[in-house]
Amino acid sequence: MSSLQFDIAHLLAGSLVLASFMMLYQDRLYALLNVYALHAGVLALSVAWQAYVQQAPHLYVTALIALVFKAVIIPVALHRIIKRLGIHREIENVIGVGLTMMAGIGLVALSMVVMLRVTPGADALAREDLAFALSVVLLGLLIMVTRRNAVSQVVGFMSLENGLVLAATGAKGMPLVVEISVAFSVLIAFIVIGIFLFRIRERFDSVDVQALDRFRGERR
Amino acid sequence: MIAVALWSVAVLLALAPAGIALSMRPRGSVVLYGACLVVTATLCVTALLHLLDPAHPVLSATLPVGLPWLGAHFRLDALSAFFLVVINLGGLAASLFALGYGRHEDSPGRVLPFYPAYLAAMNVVVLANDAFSFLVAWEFMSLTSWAMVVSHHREAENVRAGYVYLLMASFGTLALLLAFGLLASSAGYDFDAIRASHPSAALASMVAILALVGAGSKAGLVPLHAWLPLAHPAAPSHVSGLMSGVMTKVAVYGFVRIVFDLLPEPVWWWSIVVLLVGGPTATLGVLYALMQRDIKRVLAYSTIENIGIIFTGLGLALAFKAQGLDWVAALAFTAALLHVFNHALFKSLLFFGAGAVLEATGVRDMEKLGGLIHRMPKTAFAVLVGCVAISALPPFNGFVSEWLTFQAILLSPQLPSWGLKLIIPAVGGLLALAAALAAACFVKLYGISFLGRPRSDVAASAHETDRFSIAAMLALAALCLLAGVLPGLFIDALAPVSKTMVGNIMPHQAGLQWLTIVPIAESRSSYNGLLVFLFAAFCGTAAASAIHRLASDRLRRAPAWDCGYPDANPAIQYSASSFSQPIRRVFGSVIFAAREIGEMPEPLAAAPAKLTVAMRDLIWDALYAPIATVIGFVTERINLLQFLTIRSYLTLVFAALIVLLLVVAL
Amino acid sequence: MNIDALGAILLIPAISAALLAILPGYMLTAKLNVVAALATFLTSLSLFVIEPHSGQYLLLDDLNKVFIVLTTFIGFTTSVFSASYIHHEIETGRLTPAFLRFYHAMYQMLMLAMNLALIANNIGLMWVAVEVATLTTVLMVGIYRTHEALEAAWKYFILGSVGIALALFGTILVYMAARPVVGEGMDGMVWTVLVRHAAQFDPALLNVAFVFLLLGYGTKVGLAPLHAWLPDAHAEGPTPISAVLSGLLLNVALYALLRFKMMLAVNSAAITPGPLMVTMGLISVIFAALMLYRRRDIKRMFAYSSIEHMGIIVFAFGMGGPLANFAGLLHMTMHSLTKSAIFFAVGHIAQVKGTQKIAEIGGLTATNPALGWGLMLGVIAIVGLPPLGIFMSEFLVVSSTFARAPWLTVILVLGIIIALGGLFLRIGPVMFGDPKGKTAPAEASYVPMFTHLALVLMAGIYLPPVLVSGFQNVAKLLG
Amino acid sequence: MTAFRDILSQGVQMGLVLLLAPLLTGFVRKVKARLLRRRGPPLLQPYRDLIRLMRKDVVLADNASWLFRVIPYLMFAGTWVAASLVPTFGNGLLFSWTADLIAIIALLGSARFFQALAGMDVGTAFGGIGSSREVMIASLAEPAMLITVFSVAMIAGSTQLSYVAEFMGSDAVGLRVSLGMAFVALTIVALAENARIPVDNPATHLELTMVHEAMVLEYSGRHLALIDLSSQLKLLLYVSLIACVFLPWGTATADASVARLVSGALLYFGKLAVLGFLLAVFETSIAKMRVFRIPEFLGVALMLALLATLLRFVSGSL
Repeated sequence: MSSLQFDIAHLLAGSLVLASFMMLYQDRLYALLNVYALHAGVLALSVAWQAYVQQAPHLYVTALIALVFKAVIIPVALHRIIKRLGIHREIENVIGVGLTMMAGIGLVALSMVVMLRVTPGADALAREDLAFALSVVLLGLLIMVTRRNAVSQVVGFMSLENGLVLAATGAKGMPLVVEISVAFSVLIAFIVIGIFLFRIRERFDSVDVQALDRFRGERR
Repeated sequence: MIAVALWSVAVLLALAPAGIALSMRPRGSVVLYGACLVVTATLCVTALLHLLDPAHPVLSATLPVGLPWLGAHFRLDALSAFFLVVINLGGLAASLFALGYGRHEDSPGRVLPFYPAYLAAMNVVVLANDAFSFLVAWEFMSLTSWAMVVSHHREAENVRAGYVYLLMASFGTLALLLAFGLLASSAGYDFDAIRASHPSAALASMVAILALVGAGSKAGLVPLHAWLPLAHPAAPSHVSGLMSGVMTKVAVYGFVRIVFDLLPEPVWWWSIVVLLVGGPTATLGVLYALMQRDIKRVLAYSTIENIGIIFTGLGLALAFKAQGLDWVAALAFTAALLHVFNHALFKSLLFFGAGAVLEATGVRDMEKLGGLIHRMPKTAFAVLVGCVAISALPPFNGFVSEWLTFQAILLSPQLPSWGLKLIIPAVGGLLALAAALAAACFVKLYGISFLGRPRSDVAASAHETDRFSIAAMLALAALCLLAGVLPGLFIDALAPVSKTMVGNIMPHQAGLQWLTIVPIAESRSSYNGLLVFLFAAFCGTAAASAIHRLASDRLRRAPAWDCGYPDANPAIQYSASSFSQPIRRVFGSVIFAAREIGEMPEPLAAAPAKLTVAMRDLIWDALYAPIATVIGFVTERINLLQFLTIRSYLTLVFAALIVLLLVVAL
Repeated sequence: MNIDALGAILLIPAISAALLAILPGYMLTAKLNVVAALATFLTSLSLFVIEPHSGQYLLLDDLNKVFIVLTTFIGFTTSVFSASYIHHEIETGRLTPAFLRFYHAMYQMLMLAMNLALIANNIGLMWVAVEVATLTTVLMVGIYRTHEALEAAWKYFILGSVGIALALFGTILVYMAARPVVGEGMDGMVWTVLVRHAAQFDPALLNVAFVFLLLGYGTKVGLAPLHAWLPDAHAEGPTPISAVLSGLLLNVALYALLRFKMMLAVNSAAITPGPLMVTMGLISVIFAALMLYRRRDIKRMFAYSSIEHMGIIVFAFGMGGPLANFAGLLHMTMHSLTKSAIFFAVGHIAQVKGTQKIAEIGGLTATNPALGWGLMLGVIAIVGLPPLGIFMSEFLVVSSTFARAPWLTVILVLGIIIALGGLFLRIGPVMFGDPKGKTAPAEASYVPMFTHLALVLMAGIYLPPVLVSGFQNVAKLLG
Repeated sequence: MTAFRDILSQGVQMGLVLLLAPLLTGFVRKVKARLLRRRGPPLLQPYRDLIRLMRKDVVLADNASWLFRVIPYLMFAGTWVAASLVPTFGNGLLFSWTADLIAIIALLGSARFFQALAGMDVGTAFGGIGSSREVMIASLAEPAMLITVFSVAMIAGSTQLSYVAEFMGSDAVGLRVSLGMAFVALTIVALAENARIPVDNPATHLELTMVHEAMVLEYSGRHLALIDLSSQLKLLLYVSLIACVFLPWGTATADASVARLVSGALLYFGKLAVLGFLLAVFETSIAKMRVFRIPEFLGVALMLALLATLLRFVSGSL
């Protein structure tokens, strides 16, 4: 591929990482959702670009899914849930933003180190893409573990999954990408529905020990 | 011949499921124990014939079970033949005893299925010729006996005893498993291959230590004995007899098989370890026994003592063998094996007696017994024989084996090593102390529970037990006497064993005049149980007849004189605790941290004076309690992980990921 | 493609799942469920007779043959157990027929997913299958709709999804590693192709890939510290599902892990996965063993024991060598049979006593001898006492590794003995002592439980040669 | 002919110890009395006591068992056999190899075992006191005795008394520290075993410190006579044991001429007299101990014996 195509792909992947950082920075739910929509949009762009570069039309499907499902439907649905649960003015970082950012930078560095050990035999694009994808994945995990709130954890998980899709599409000629992205969308749909159905409010995971005693017959 | 043995084992195994069905039937126990009686008799005779076969053939067989590519190997040589005799003699007696005793079992369904399986397991242990079959049988033996230990599961302490027992048993098995793992690294699991291999001295030493731990924990060596006095009394009495009299011997077999047979020439310091464990075990065991009130627990602790004596003999054998003095090693080894045999006899006898008492009175606490010699004379007589025998008093068998051990100790100046020079006399002293204390212990056991006046109504209304039980006990008593007056025959029977294990034998005994036994040379020492017995019998009867004829044979009954204090109340008699009080004051204050707290009420106060004795098992406090505390603490802390939030669990995953990535990256 | 046995193994559950979803009446559905499971089992047995060719999607070799048979067999016995279990649940009204339709459909879905994961020749397909299995089990764990059931399901869902995601990333990395060698397209994911060329793959990529796969599928295996979902999922779901989870799903995840380990074993330059697996295995063993001591809920206790045994198995494979690998495979098989038998017993006990709290159950051997002694036998087997199968595998693991790595093996042995202590400490009062709780006679089907136990007992004494040869071949492949 | 002679000499020895035992006791009593400026009972008084007791009826406690009536004969038999196996005037008699020193001690142990049982049979408080203290003392005295035997046996290279005596008689011995210690230990043990002062008081009655008397409190008539006789035999046994191990001179061998045998016998009487006199002097010069001082007293013996053995190990010459 020409260097231009390479640079564009590179740019898009990088901006995805950037978007992850922005999500990491947000501590308001609505803002987080908006940034996530942006994140998904960037992903859609980069996937589409890969489809174009690799002449792999089926990737356009993936791009479409990313655009419609992740960038539009999910954020909207979550918006409603948040309104319904009335948790929109949550400030719910576990550790300070500054520390989180430092950790995020550390993770990016780590993923670079890990990936750049890979022999250049695999073409450069793959390496760069993988490096970015890995950092997106790690940042997603970081979001999950630094947020108390169920919704924001789900958002973190979805950004993680975006990283996966990035990697999958970046892997030239990888089969089953569409299937996998669909499967993942189903997974996410389940999660969202789960939140919605089971009314999993904020701090669904803050396990109350008394409740445990009563419910699980476990005593500490 | 080995086919016969294996078939009999198969029959025993087949009897186990039959036991489930039989336990539903009214007289099912009789059928089952009768069958066990027949099978064990067959096995006993088979093994005896093999042991006495002048050719001493080594038979082996392989079955297509066990480890798939290896199969189950079995081997019948002199050593296993001897232990087969011990096991099945015990099983024979126990089954005979149980013919009567088993009828009183209130939950037969918890004993009958396991009893034959237990016998089978013990037989397989001594027959097995590869590590897997050996360990399977070994642990199966523990498992089946555990099931019978918890058979009376309504008493909480029995369940606890079973718990401790199973834990310690598995610990021992795992130790043996590690030992075999070391051996297998070079030679695989087949014992023949292991014999052929030449492991390095370091590896052999490690194996020997592991074997001592593994077999010792099953045999009840201090400090791994804690389970024994809990578990043995908890089982039904005929099973207790088997566990104490026979199963501990199977443990001894395991040690002998690994250290004397599978391993190459011993390293000299192994013997030091064994002796340093064996001597104290003997003394401590009998001291514990002296402090007990529960009659079956006394017997269990005295088992520990005898195991200590046996291991001392084995340690001596190791020491002499390592120095190439195999003719002395043969002496020590024979002494140990003879004691194995003798202890199997009288310990089974005593446990049967305890069972008869338990069945007649329903109590195991000596403080509630007394005067049983009047109510159950036959049992009392048999138990008396057992007590004399286990106290190592001539002309009974216990004395012979201890005497031989002493003879071996007296030869220790031959050893070059200084450590042994200094340790062996000390160990001899410990053995002497143990022997004397054992006598004291059994004077107490017999005097308190069988002599004197009944201390409770149940004791006063006791009745003689059934004829099967009595037959079993009297037969064992007769064997004790026989082995005591004609030890030469038994020593000669052991010759092939010591020949194969330590490479030499004691001088041939049967040829000597008057059936004397001479360990080395007549100029050193000799003992003739037969003559001692005859002389004593002659002197006694002569004196009796002479006095009765020449002087007077008149006899009047009258109230006890007792220095003119006629006391109606049997409570004034000495009790078990008060009997051992002097010895407790001599030894106990150190070993049990025994403290006597006396409360004397004010003058003219109506309150009774009280004397309470507080004793602590220092070994338990030092070894077992800490482990329990640590486990409790750690589990308490680590249990918090059950209650974390999902986010914290995710954090764990995340951390694991980061760590692994770093590992790969750097 | 023409339907051979492999296809059938997938089709039967698929069709029956569809049927069960629409058919009413739990009696009928339960029977149909059993029949379908039996049919699948018989089909899988036929694999030994006529070996269908492995295609680009489906694969049959020594490794998965045994697992398929095991899975379908336990699937069958569990369906039998589940029939009587569900019957009781309906009577007590814990479940409504509406849910049952869903339940049975999901059950067959789960079977389908697991069979697919086992016979998939494509790492992508395998991943999808595992994900589906996860989703179905999540739904079944939450089926009681109680607060704690939902919470367990949710915990399982979140942790499982993260694990799945990590596994996917690992899969992608494997493809990336393969692409330069085997070229683009489907081949890059066909396992047989991969393992053939794995020698030339880029080791660095493989290493990273294995880290992700280990964590991803390790989460499903339930290795500490990734285990958190496992105990609650076992404790709160319906007991048949606990049995399937412990008996089968963990195995499936482990099977996936083994596939990738074999791939790494081929590539000499890549890190040896051994140390990582050994470490995680030992952590799991010790951790789970210690967790046993404070358990109050009987199902959760056995869930932790599953973690411990997975640790032992992973340790064995991590140590490698023909004996240890053989022992690992044997241990997987034995653990599946035993643990599912235990859960059968526990399920009935919980129904009889109306509680899962250990403190409220007592003297079982006196009140319900068959159940009590059945569970006792299961526990004896699971702690590795002879003459049952797990003793053989533990014997082989310990004795074959001790000379190589004394300290690690000593740690393992410590774990085993601690676990034994914990289990018997807890189970003693349940079995013995004065009876506690309701003493109603159990209307239970003992056949599945005692069938499993009989098999375990037989395996402890005699292993059929066909099994042995199969295991030995696989053990060689595993390196 | 020789067989007859052997049997005769053996028989003579058995009779001899039986006859001498009361005399020795009487002698010791007499000497003690004289030392206390009393006239004391005549030498033959023990014989008269025995005969009188044998003539009397036996008064048996109501709940005494058959064991209680058998025990006196058992004790007597055991002690007599033991006593007749210790060389007196001659070594290597016909049956001398029947039992070595360890076995002889064990025989005495059996006698004590039964005596302790007898103390508990009737079920009185005094009997219990006696038995429990007896076994406490024995549990210390027996090991001490055995270890003493070890040291002696290791020096003499045999536990067979005849050989020990011969070896001790030979010049190979010389003067050894370990032997001295063994001698002291053996003396202490002998005092304890024979219930002499300072461990127990043979003359006492109705005293809470008594041990031996308390056990036999319920005995009367011929039973009591046998028990007394066997304790006298025991005293004789220990004295002649000390004599044959530590003063082995002049003991004849079995096949020696009659003259040598007679001279050996005379010499033996001399030894008995000397040792008996020493015993009397010792007993008059010290006082009875409290019961719980006895362990310390016996502990000394134990330590000495062990030390002797260890010395023997460390260097063959000491």
